[in-house]
Amino acid sequence: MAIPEWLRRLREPGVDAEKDAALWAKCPSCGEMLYRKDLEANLSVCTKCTYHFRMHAYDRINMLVDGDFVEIGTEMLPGDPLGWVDKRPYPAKLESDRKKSNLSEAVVTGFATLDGFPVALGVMDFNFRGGTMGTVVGERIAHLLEEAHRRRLPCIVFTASGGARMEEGMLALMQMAKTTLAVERFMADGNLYMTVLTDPTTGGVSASFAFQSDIIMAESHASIGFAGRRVIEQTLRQKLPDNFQTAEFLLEKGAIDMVVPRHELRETIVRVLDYAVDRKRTMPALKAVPEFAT
Amino acid sequence: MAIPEWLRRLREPGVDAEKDAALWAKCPSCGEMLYRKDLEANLSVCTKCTYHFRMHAYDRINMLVDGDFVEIGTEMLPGDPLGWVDKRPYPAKLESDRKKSNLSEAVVTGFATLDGFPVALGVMDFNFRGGTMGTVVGERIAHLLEEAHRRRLPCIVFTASGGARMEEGMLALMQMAKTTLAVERFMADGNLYMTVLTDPTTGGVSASFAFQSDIIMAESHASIGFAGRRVIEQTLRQKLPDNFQTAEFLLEKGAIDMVVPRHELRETIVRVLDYAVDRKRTMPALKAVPEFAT
Amino acid sequence: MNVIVEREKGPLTELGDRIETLRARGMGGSSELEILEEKYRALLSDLFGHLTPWERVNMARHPKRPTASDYLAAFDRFDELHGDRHFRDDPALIGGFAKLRGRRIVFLAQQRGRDTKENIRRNFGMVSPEGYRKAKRLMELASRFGLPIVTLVDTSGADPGIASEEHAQSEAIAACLAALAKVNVPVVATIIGEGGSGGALAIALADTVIMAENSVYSVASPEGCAAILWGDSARASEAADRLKLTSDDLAGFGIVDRIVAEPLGGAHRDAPGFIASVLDTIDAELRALEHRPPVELRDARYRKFRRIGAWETQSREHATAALP
Amino acid sequence: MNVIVEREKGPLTELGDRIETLRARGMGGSSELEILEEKYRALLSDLFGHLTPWERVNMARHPKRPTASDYLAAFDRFDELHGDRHFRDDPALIGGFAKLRGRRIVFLAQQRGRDTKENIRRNFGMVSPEGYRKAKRLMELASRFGLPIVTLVDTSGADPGIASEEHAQSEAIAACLAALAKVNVPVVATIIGEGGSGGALAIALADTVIMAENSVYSVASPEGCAAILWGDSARASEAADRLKLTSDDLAGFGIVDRIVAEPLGGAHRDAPGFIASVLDTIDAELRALEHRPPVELRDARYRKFRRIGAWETQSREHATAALP
Ligand SMILES: [Zn+2]
Ligand SMILES: [Zn+2]
Repeated sequence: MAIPEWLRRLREPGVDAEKDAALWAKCPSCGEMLYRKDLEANLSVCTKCTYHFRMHAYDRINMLVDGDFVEIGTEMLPGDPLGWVDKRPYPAKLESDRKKSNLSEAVVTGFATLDGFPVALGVMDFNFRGGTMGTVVGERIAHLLEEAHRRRLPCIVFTASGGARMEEGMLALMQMAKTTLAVERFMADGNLYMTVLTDPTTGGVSASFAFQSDIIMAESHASIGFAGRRVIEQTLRQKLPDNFQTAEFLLEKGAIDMVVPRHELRETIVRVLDYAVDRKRTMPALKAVPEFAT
Repeated sequence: MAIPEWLRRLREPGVDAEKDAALWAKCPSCGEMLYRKDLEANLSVCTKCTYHFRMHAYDRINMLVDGDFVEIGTEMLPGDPLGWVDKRPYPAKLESDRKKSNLSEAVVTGFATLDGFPVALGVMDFNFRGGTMGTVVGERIAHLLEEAHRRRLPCIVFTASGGARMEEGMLALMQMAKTTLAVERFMADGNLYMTVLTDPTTGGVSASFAFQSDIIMAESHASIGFAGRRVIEQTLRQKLPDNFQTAEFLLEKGAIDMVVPRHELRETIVRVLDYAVDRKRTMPALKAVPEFAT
Repeated sequence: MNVIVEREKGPLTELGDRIETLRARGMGGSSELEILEEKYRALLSDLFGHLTPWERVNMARHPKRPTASDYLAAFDRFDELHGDRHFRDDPALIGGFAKLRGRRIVFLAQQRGRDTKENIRRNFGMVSPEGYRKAKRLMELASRFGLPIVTLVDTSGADPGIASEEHAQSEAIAACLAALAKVNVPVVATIIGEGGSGGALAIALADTVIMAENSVYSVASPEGCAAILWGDSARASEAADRLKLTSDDLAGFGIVDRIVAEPLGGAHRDAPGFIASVLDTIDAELRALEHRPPVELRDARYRKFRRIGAWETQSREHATAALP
Repeated sequence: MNVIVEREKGPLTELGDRIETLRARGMGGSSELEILEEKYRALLSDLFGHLTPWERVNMARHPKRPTASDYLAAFDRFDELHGDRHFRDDPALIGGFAKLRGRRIVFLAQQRGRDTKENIRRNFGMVSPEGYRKAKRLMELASRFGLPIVTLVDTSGADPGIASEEHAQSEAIAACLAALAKVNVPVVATIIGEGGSGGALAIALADTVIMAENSVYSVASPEGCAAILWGDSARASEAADRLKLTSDDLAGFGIVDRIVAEPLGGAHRDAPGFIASVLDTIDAELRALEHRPPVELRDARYRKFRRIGAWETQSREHATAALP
């Protein structure tokens, strides 16, 4: 996947657009000033304290796939079914997020190979509307699962979400049902479905396709939960412990299979594919994707 | 089922053989002296405090079934595979339990109808070797499930057990595997399997066919657990709360579906049968039992 | 403060009291009583004839609004089943075998309390992971024995406490949804009060979704939404306008299949009558679903939710060009 | 006090030390060393050549006996999977994907600690309900993806604590057994140390059951048995005699299919060699099972356990006559 240098630069993670030109980024965890090139070379992991900066979907895809990534679902773009206006109209918010993130929605879906394993891949991005799930996120995830199903490919989804997207009201909530149905149909036929929970994974995404998978990995330090931390603190009027809702905390509580540092993510996923997937079966399947037919 | 009066008297619940002639029984819970005829008429439930005396298997069967009970599995009788001797040889223990309880083993199995519903019924009895599971208990339970399966009848098992029977060593433990396999094969075919946990249900019986059922009822006040109360107290060197391991405690802890007083047991079971069983399907099935063929 | 409860005070209560008094004196049919009754109806219509979304939210939360157990009382029979088999029985989610209009079903509902004491025991109808796991277990039981599933939705949302997070609330809701996606039997869900977000949907991924006229079903609470948008939960009324959470709105989106009209002034003004018409509606919907083969039923469920949503479609060329 | 550990002290240790010293001095092959080595072997044979059941119990509990993680270290690869998805990850039960002799499997084992600190963390290998629920989940995963299940049994029994009872230990073990009854893949269980009752069996309802020569597998602990029989747990040795818990006894009953011989003096005297032979045996058993169709596999598993037991058969007439 060839991403132009200017575009790559636009999408530096964890940084406001204004500071984009700056050469340095400050680690929000340890305060260290990090040289951007170093940070980027280190997969956006702080070289001092291993804080994991949020990653742009395409950067993550680049980090994972062997070579080509064939994106699907890009023809589906968000509408404004409720005619939503708060401080700004919803379409204006979408427009500015599009510019800020260079994404058309909060999830990118498509096909690729990982160490030779053909997979269907979905990657959510917090930069677009806080990774919230509106109709298009639901559609693209369901579409991805259906296309993977047709080809009998394993499906891997990276989640990052603030929950259901308020600006699409109940149509957004219903995407929990839609994605659940797609996941179940996909899995019922014996296909591998794996999720990687990245920072943050909460609300309606957490309570649907994030936690319905065969294998649930979480990226180190990711915050994961149903209710937001602030909601709980406000309800209970008490401060929560620092590790509450972290990936590490969830591992102890038995909610997830593994916590994986970003640097080991690709190889760990490949190992799981190697255990659970019959390479002989999936290899010819990807040929059904025109771009992979060569 | 015609039980001679002398035999019925022999089997009065909760009473040593020596005191059998006595007209009165003392309630172990409230200390009340109960007139035996009254106690018996009240299904062996204390008329003052509702303490549930343990019931003899045949008394329980009488309390439940419409009329006939066709017993099966009586040809299987315990052997002495380990040549076990402690204070007494195992065969001598079996012999005295046989006399004391007038049972050939710790479970009675057979066919009957409950309010017209044909069912396969297994009833364990604590009076025989503390309801422990040796080979014959495992065999009879597995056999009952296989016979019920063949006829597509629902199967109801009343458990009462101190666990696996030490005197048959590992052959006893293996009955957990045997009964589990029989339960799973029975249930996998869509048949209703229901258990009623009576006092006490512990150890290997608790951790196999007692807790593998579609619906788990427990009789009021029954003591139910995996480890024995005394084992836990000895290990932890602390006294446990009174309600620990009671049916009521387990209901709160979510382990069982319902707690049912003995007086409501029959009607409750019948209602569950009415919900889950297709009467049209099971009615002809019992005709395959020769004694019900008329 | 509930705006509907406030509005019920004053003139309406006074008038109601006077009518009661006259009736008690045996003056039924008198012209004086008739005039008062006419006035009463007119006042009801003035006060409740046109409810805003926010007023409907308050109606849905009305302390006298019938709860799940009021509906259950009108069933032929109910046998409650308890527990997740692992950890706890959650009183905020009741479930079990039931008989409704002669039909054997599995029943599931969020149960608010009808007074403070019960509300505390029921956690105000906010379900914990154990409750959703009980629901999942009973859904699977229903599917195993071919019993239709009837659910009543009435919750401000899933329990947001520390223990619920520690016991994987997300996983519990996700698993409950997955169970409904899989069941081989008809599922009819009815929003009877508040349908709060994912905690409500967990038992409402249904073949038919019914909504009581004045109930609400929302992606977020109006208060929560207002707090996020304007940092001011007092602007909940404005948020309610925007969220499109009324039965009419949701029927328009294809999210709700049937609306059951409420008595003027809300379901609690004639609870037995209203409950009967909800149960009639459920009965009719079950009749329409019950002879469909499982595969067809599951396929229809898939297609129903697969369709929900609204988005723009761009030609693939355009879309591809816009993205790397 | 472990009777085997006691016996290892004194002359054997002295002799061993002397041999070590000579070897360290480069005297390998010298006649002096050979004589000592010969003496050492003779002493080993004297001390451990004929072990009583109680001595085997002590061997099975030997603090230096290889634990599950020692076996895992000899696997090609292991990727641990955690948690019951509901409540907790139980460190007493480890499980995950693994590769053994090039074969992809799902691995499950009770894990004792190798020192006090680890023992506390691992709860001495006594598994809680959460551990059995994790095991069940991974068994179902294995079945879903056609991976054989390899288990190593090493526990004095399921955890008997208050929390375990409160979290339905019985249900957890029962569900784990039920999962093994259902899986569509080969299951090979190996008793490597102590196989304590239902807590051990929970992961040993297997197509092939292998036993390390000096491991034990028992319906009750000898101490517990003695306490029940004679009110005196000190008579454990007598109870061990009666319980028929050795590999030979159990092979005789058809409960154990294969015995792996141990080095003289126990597995810990040549851990790498012994582990290799256990893994070879597992590998051979998997090879024999792996091409059988699922239905056949499940049927054979059913018949295998269905047969186990010994009882008398009475003519039906006689039996019926004896009972009402
Ligand atoms: Zn840092
Ligand atoms: Zn009493």
